[in-house]
Amino acid sequence: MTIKDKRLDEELFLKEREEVLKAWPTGKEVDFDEAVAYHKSIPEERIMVNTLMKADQVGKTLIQPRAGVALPEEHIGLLQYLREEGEADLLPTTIDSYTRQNQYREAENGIKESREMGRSMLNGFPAVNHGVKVCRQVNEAVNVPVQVRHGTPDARLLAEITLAGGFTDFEGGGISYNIPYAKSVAIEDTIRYWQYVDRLVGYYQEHGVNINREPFGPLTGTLVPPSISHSVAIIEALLAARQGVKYLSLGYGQNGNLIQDVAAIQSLRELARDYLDKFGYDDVMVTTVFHQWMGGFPQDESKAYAVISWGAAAASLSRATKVIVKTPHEAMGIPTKEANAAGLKTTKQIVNMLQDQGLEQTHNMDEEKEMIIRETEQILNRVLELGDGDLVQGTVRAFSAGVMDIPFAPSKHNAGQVLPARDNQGAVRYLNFGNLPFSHDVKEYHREKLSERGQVEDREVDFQMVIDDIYAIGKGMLVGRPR
Amino acid sequence: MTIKDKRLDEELFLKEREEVLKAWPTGKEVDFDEAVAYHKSIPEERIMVNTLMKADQVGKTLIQPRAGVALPEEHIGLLQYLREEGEADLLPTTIDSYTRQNQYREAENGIKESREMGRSMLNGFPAVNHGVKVCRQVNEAVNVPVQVRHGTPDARLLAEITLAGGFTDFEGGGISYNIPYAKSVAIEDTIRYWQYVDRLVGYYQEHGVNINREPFGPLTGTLVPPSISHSVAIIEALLAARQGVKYLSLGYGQNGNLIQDVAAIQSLRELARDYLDKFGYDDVMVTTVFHQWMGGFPQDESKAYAVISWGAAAASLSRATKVIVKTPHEAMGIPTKEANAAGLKTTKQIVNMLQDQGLEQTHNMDEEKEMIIRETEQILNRVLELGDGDLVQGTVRAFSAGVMDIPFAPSKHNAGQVLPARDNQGAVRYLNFGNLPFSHDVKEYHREKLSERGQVEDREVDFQMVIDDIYAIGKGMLVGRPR
Amino acid sequence: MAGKNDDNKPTVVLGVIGADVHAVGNQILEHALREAGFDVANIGVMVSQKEFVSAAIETGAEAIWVSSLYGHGEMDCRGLREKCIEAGIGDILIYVGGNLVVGKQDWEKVRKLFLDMGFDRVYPPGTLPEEAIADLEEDLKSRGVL
Amino acid sequence: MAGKNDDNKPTVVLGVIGADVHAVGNQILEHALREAGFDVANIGVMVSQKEFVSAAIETGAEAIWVSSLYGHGEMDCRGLREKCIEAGIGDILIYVGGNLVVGKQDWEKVRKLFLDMGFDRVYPPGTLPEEAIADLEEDLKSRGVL
Repeated sequence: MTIKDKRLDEELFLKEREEVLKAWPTGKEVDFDEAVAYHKSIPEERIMVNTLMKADQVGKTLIQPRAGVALPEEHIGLLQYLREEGEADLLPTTIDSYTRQNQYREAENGIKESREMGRSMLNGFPAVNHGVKVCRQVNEAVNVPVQVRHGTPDARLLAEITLAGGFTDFEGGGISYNIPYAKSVAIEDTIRYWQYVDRLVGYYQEHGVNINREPFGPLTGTLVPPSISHSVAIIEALLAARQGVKYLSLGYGQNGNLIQDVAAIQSLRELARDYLDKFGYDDVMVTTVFHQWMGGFPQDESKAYAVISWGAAAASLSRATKVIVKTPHEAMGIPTKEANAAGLKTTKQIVNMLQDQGLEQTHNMDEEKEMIIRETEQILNRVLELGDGDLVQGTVRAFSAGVMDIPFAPSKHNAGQVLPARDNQGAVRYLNFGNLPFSHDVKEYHREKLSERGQVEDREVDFQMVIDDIYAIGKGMLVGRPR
Repeated sequence: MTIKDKRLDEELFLKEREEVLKAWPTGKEVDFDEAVAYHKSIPEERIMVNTLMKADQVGKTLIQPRAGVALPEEHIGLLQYLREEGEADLLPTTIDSYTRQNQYREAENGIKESREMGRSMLNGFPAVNHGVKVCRQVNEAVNVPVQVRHGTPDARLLAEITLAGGFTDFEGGGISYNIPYAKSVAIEDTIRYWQYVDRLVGYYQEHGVNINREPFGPLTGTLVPPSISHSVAIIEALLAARQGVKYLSLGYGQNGNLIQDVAAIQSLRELARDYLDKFGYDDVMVTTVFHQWMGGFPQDESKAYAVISWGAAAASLSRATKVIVKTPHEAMGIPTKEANAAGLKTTKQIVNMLQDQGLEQTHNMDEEKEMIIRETEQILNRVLELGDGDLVQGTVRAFSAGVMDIPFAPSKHNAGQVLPARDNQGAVRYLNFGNLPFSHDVKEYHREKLSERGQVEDREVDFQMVIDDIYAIGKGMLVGRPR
Repeated sequence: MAGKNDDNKPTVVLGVIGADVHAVGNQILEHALREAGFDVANIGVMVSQKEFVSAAIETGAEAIWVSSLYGHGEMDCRGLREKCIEAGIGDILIYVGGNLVVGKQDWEKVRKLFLDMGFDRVYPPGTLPEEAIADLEEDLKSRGVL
Repeated sequence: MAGKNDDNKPTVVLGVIGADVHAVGNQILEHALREAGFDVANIGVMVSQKEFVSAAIETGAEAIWVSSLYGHGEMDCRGLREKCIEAGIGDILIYVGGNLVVGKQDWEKVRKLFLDMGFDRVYPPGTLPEEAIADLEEDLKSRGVL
C-alpha cells in the first residue's frame, strides 16, 4: 500500500488499534474513554502543553533531564530526586532499548534480572511491560509534566500504553526515530507507524486532551548541520499536524558555535511557523528544544561541566523553550542519579543567570540564519517535488535519492554520503554534499568556509578532519586541529 | 613629606632599600646584582612577560589559579599539581594574610603550627619568612611563570625578597592593595610604598630584566562598577610607568552581565593605552586580566561550576589576556588542590571551545563601552584637577573628597558613599553616586536603568536591592529579584 | 560606631577578627541587625580580641558577633572567651561565623572546635543573617533580655 | 562489507552488538582499521551473536571487534565465546569496548566480568582506535599472523 500524507481514516484507525493493543498483554489495560477522563483529571501543573506555553510566553528556558530505569519504584525515586535535588522543570521517562525494538520478551527478562541483581539491567523504563496503571503511578508521583523519550521505530503500542498512562508528551517521529535508530526498517513503514501515533494524539486532541509531540531533533547527534535536522523536524511537524496534532516541540542538537546555535533555534522557529501556516496549520503551536552537545564528552568531570555549561548558555541565549541536559558522567555511560542532578543544577544556574540578558541580533547571526533557511527550503522544495506534492512519498524518494541524508546514521535506507566538518570558527559545514539539492552558491559558501580552515591548518579538507572534529570536544577543543 | 608622582631618586631609593631589607632577617639574602644575573638565567618559558605577550598577539586567554600554603615543599607540590593536573598556563604564589600585614612573627608562628598540625594553618605562602632561596626553589620547580599575589599595603620587603627569589610578576598597587585590604593605612603612605615597589621593578628593568606588574583589578570584588575599578587601574598604571615599569596587566572583576563584562575589558584596554600614551609612556605594554566572579558563590558544587564556566566564557569572549580562576569550593573557603584543579580544567575547556569563536561588536556593547569610558574620564579628569596635575596628590584628595570611592571597602580613608545595584539586565549601575564627579546625563543614565528594574519588580530602588544582589549569584540568580 | 547604649535595644558588637579585611558581609550584618531592632557597635575589620572586649564593655553589649572569612579563625579566636572572663563579662554571648579554617573540613569538627573554645553559636559559610538573628533573639529571650 | 579475504591483510569483523544502534564510532573504527592496513568486515549496528560468528567464518577473520555503547553489553555479550567454540573458531581473538554496563561502575570489575566471559581485551569508554589497533597488532604478531 502506498502511504500518503493524509489523515488516517477513523474507522480503519480504530480497527488498527485493536490489532496494536493485542501485541502484548498490557494492551488490554487501554480504554480510550477512560483514558480521556483520566487526562481531564490531571492537574494543570502536570500537563506539558501548559508548562511549555507559559515558558514560551515569558521567554524562559525550562530544563529537562534524560532518565529511566527498569523498575517502577526505582524509576519513581529517580524522577522525584531529579525534581527535588536537580530542580528539573520537566521530567522524562526514557524507554529501554529492548522496548524500542519491540522486544518485550527481552525487556521482561531485563526486569527480572534487574530485580535479581539489585541494579537496573535495562537502560530505560520498559513502559509497555509495566502497563497503564504503573505509568499512571509514575506520573502521579511527581508535580511536573513527564515526557516519554525513546527511539522506537514502531511506537504504536508504546504510545497507546503511555498516553493512556497519563504522560502528556511523546517524543519521536517516522524519520527521526528510524534513520538514527534502526538498521533496516523501511522509511515508509515508520512514517506509517508514526501517522498512527500522531493520529492517536490527534484523537486525544479531538476529545479535548492536549498532548505535546516532539520530533527528535539531534538525529545522530554528531555534527549534524542545522539544515538537515531542520528539514526532518519540519517534515515530521507537517505530518503530525496532518493527523491532528496541535502542539509541537521542535528540537536541535547543539553544535558548539554560539552564532550557529542561536541562528539554528531562531531559524527553526521561523521555518516551522512558515511551513505550518503555508500548509494551513496555523492553529498548531510550536515551541523549541535545545539539546546540549550530543557528541563525545570529556572523561574529566570538571571539563564535562564546562561542556554542559556552554550548552546551557547557548540554550538560554537562543531562547529555546527547553533544554535537554547532559551529565558530568556522559563519557562514562549512563549516569548515576547524583550526576544527573548535578548536570541539571549546573544548567539551572546558567539559565537563571542568563535569563535577563539578551543577545543582540548581529550581522553574522542574520547571515547564518539566512543560510540555514535557504538550505532547508532547498531540501524541502525538492522533497515536495519528488513527491509530486505529497510529503510522505517525497520523503521516501528523497531518502532513496540521497536528497535527504543524515550523517553517520545506521540505517541502510540512508545514503550516508553527506559528511560534515567544522569551519575555522567551529560552525558545522558540509564537506561532502552527497545528493543534497543545494544551489551552486550555497555549496560555494560551505567550500569557502572549509577551505579557510584548511589553509589555517595547512592540510587537506578530508575525512581525517571529520574524525578530528568528532573527537575534539572530548579532547578539550571545539575544532579538531591537527596535533 | 608630600608625595608626588615623580620617579624616586636613585640614591634615596637605594638608601631606603637598606632600611627595608633590615625589617626581617631574610632581607640579608637579597643581593641585587646577583638577582639580576639570576633573572637572566631564567628560561624563556618561566618569564611572565614573554608568555603574556605571546598570548596577547594570538588573542589567546591564559588561565591562572590562586594558591598558596604555609610550607615550601607543600607549596611546590601544590603548584606542580595545578600545572600538571589543572593544566594552568600561569601559576601564582598567594601570600598569607599575616605577611600581608607585615606580621612576620605571626607568620613564623603559623609556619611552626603548620608543621606541628600537619596541615596549613596559613592561608598562603609566607614568602618573606621563607626567604630568597626558597622562593627560587619554588620557581625552579615548575615550567611556567609564577606571579606573587597578595593584598599587602606595604609590600616593599615582600617585593625585594620575591623578585630576588625569581618571581617574574608582582600583583598590587597603592590604592588596590590599600582601600580593599586595610583599615586605616593612609593612601599617601601606600602610594609611597608602591612607588618603591615599582621603582624596584623599574630598577630591574633598567638592568635588562622584564618583570610584569599587575594592579589588583577587582578591588572589593562585590558589584564594583567598571568605571571605579578602571580609574584605579589606570592611576596605578600611570604611577607604575612613572617609576620605570614597562609591562602592565590591568584587571577587572566579572560582574556577570556579558555585554558589560566584554565592554569593560575592551574599554580598559583602550583607556589604558590612551592615558599611557598621553602621559608619554608609549613604550609601556598593556595586557588584561579577567577575574571570574569574586562575590558570593553557590554552596552547591555543580552550581559553582556554572558560575566558573560563565566567567570563563566571558573572559574568553572579551579576549582578556588571562583569566583568574575560581574553584567549586569557593563558598566553603580555601579549596583543596583537587577543587582548585577542577576549576582550572572547567575553565580550560571553555576557553579552548571559545578560542576560535568571536563575539561581534554590537550597538549595546558600544554603548556600554562608551559609558564606561566617559565615566572613567570624568573621574580621572577630576582627580588630575584636584592634584593640580599631580596624580598622587590628586588621588589622595580624590579619596578624601569621595571623588574616588570604592563600594564596600574596609578603609576609613574611603568615603563609602557609593552604592551599586544591578539593572534589569544584570549590569552593575550606580544607585548612590556619593561624590563621584559624574555629569548630569551620566547620572540620569544610571537612574533610568535602575528605575526600569524597580518598575519591573514593583519596589523601591534602595539598599535592600543591593543586599539582594550581593546574595543573588550564591542563591542561583544574577539579579536579586524580590521573593 | 554606636556609642553607649541609651535606649532599650540590646546591643551587638560586630567585627571581623584578626588580619582579616572582608568588609562586605560585615556591612550587611550591620544593616540586618539594625533592621531587626538591635543597636550595633560595628568595629569593622581587622579587630583584635582586646578591641572586641573593650567595645563590649564600653557599649554594655549583650553579644559579640565575630566574623572570620580568611581561614585563620582558629588561631585568631583562641582565648577570646578567657579575655571576656578576665574583663568581667564572662557570660556575654559570643557567636562566630564564616570560613573558620583553611580548607574544606568536616563541619561538625569545626563546630565542636569553636564550641570548645567557648563560643555560644558557630555558623558555617553561607549562613543568612536572618538565621543568626533568630538564634540571637531566642538566646536573649531565654536570658530574659528580650 | 568486505567479502572473503583475498589479500594478505588480516581481517577484523566489526559490529555493534544487540539492540544498539550507535553508528558513529563504528564508522570511525572501520576507517581507522583500514588506515592501519586491515581488511574490515563491518556488519554495522544491531548485530546478533550469530551474525558475528557467521561473518567471522565467512571472511576467515582473525578477530571480532564488538562494540556496545548503550549499557546492555553484559546481557548481549554472554555466550559469544561459547558460540565461537561451537562453530569451530574457538580461538579467534574477541575484543569488546564501549559503555559496557548501565551506570558508572568500578572499571576493574567490569573488565574482569568480560575477561571471564572469554573476551581477550576489554576497553573502557573513551579509548582511541589507535590503542586497540596497537594491541591487535601485538596479539597477531604473538600468534605469528603479522
